[in-house]
Amino acid sequence: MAANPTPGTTTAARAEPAQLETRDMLLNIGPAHPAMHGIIRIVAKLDGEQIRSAEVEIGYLHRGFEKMAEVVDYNGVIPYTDRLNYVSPLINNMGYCMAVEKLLGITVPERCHYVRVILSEISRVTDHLTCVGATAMELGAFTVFLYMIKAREFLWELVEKVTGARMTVTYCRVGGVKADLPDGFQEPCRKAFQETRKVIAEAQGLLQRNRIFTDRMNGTGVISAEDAVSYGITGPFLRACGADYDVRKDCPYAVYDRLPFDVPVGTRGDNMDRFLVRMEEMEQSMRIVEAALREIPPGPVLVNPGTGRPIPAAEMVDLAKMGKISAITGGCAVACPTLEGSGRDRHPSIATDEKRVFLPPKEDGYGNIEGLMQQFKLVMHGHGVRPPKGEVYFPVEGANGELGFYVVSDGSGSAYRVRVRPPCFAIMSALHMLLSKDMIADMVPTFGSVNMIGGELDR
Amino acid sequence: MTEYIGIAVTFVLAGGIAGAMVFLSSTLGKKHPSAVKLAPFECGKDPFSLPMGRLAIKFYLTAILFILFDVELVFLYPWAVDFRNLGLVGLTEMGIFLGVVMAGFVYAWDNGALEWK
Amino acid sequence: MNTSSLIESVKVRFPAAVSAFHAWRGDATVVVRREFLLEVARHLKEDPALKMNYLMDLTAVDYSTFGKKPAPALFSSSGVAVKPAAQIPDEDPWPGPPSSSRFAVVYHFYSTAHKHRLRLLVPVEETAAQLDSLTALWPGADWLERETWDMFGIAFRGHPNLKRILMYEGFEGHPLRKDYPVNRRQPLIGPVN
Amino acid sequence: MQKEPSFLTSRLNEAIGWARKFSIFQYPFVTACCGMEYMATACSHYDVDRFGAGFPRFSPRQADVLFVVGTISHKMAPVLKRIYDQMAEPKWVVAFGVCTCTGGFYDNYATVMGIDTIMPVDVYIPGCPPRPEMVLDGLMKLQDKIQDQHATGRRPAPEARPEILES
Repeated sequence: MAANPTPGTTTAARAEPAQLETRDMLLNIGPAHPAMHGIIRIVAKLDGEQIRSAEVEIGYLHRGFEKMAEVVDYNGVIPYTDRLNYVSPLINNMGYCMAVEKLLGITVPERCHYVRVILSEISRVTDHLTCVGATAMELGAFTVFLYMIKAREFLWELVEKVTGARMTVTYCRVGGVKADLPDGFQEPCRKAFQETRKVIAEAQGLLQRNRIFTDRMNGTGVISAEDAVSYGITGPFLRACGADYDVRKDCPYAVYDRLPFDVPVGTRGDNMDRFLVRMEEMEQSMRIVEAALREIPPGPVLVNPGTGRPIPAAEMVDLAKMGKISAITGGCAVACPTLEGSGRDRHPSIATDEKRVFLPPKEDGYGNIEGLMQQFKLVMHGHGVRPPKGEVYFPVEGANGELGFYVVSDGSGSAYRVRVRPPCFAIMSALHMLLSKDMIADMVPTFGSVNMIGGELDR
Repeated sequence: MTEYIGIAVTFVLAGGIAGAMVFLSSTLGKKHPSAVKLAPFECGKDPFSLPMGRLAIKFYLTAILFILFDVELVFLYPWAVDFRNLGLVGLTEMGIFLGVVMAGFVYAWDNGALEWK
Repeated sequence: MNTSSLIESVKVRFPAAVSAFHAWRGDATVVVRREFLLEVARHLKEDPALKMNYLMDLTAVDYSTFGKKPAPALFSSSGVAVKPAAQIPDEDPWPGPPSSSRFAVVYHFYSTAHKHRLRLLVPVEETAAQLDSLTALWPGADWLERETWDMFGIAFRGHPNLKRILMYEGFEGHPLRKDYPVNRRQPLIGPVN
Repeated sequence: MQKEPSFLTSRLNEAIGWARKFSIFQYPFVTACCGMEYMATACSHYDVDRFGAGFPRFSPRQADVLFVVGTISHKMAPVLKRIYDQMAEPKWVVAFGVCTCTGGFYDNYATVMGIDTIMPVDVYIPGCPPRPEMVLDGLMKLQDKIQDQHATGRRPAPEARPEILES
């Protein structure tokens, strides 16, 4: 490589001077690097400023999700799925739960589909906000990052109103969701979207005609649609190259076929197109949520609220323990409304009626023996949800692309094998191609627009 | 003679502040050198090779261009201090000087010295 | 093409290769013998009727302890054994693991043109855990195969650089095998203080 | 025996502690989901800059406090140890999130069960992820620790770890 110029060439002929060979520098853009989101190591062979070739090393956040999924029971895996793509956790929840429901062969009620779609789309908006914000920050636009995280706070408050947690929500259950939307959910949702749209407009204004941003994003990290498909790339990254594959449109699940939305598709397949596709997708996701909120079937269906005089549930249990059966006969348990799973009237609209899969409403669980047995059978170790033997693959449109769950069951209480098809794994395998022949400074916008999430990539 | 006092004061002040900072940081934050701490920081991994050996000529070219236009600025300062007294003569002289340097800049730009390729 | 005609077209084209097939829960699945993998994959990619331009996912399943896990009886400590509730009855039961061999490598294909999916199961013995690599047909298979090698120890002939991708170099064993205990740690840095 | 802290040195220690306390340069060693909560804490809504700790420095040379945010796997442990060693004294370590305190619910072959097995930790912030208010509380506890730390870097003895009751 380092060909020394032949010594003794005294008079350099007027012809092209002998090209002095420079040795390529191996630079380690390692795991502890701000632009590498902390857990990717790129060994770049540099010719001055240009990356000649890049080798990507991952696995720094491998936490053994698939091994833990074989240890805990079906509903116990859900907290682990939150932490796969922790920027849009609800989509992972829904994906896993729908896969297990397909394995069980049960369907959830109409309203539950709508609730899942609403929360998935809100989660998708928070993902795109974080991705675009982080990319802009790494290119120097720190203000846009602050605005986008502010907008994400509004949406996280919305998610917290429904699920109780901001990010690690564990909201979905096999066969339904933990709790219904709070009453009057439209109003805070409308306000949050109004704020978010304002922030997106500001960011658009700040970035769209910003010379530095456009110069660094245009023409860098280019990939053609064929290469993208051959690497298995899906999601906004693929749609920026021109191929319009979206799982919500091509293999619709839940109620996506009834909701109006468009799929933005780019043309050049460079970083700017990915930025524009993500900005447009945020608008489409909010449009889906608003349409879903208009069409959602009514929540509380008045089921026979149990005859007899209401007794607070805890008191009923204490009386039963003390053997005062006479005091509780003819009474019906009333659970406190904020207790998870309470609200017998809302229960049939958000959970499947299959007794062996979903917990009974707390009133039944405390109130009568059937509910108590059903709850007991589902909670005891090794029992819980016991799907039939089988294998199933269920694809969902994650924030970075097709997020598939392949679940194999051997009929026991815990899954035999849970495999996650991580969308950003395919994009990262094409990263070495995206980076080569670009400048070292172009690696930052390219890696930012890949939107690599460690939990999902290394599982 | 008196106008040089100003310069002396600035030197003393500058030297004092710089010295104080160095002294304070060395006394308050004691140095505890260790092998790992002295190794170059390359994102938590061992660096492959310290960048000896020949580097691309582009770096050198860019550095030279920067120095050229930086030094040119130095000549503007004395003119800028009292350009009113120098009047038209000073303006034309500085115009010629800047014109020559700009010609050099245009030549460099045209020859692609600023692009990286 | 719906699932049955999909399976039919593959079966007709490769009668010797296909050892079993099923369409449980609507997922078209074909079990192919190890030697025919490359041919079938090439056919899936190039045949205009199938046009599987996506290798969506590639993974493996270790069937060594399938169905052998003891179902925990209720109150086992107090001696009272109550059999857990019966499984939810299933009208067309799943035909069981692809074959008696320990591993089964699972390929998921998708065609954007025809919008259909196919799952290919390739049984692999533990002793000769080797398959042909599909990186020639789909470059995306490169990392997927490295991960399957890392997690299960199934090698892929013709793979450009088959080395660990998730675990670190000094790690012995393949963690996702059923015989690897969940918390056997091989720490690089032991406790310091 | 350490002589009785005279008026001058104790005043000096207090002044230095106060200065260090409100100018924390943090190295955010972000790996996993807690990073999202770190972003929320560092940004305008919960604003860690009010405590003087808003300036992230991505080089161990210029950082005082190492915020270890997110799960540390065995593959990442050597990198973390090297970053910690390359930081200049006086330095502090904050374990942000339960995965760094005890390994969280990833009790398997891949995860370091608590970074205090590989480096001394000053403040533990539990939570998965900890809410921004918890993070700010942890930061204030760190600031108290920095306040009453002597200029020489000697730290008050850590409180005894509660003994594990043999069940």
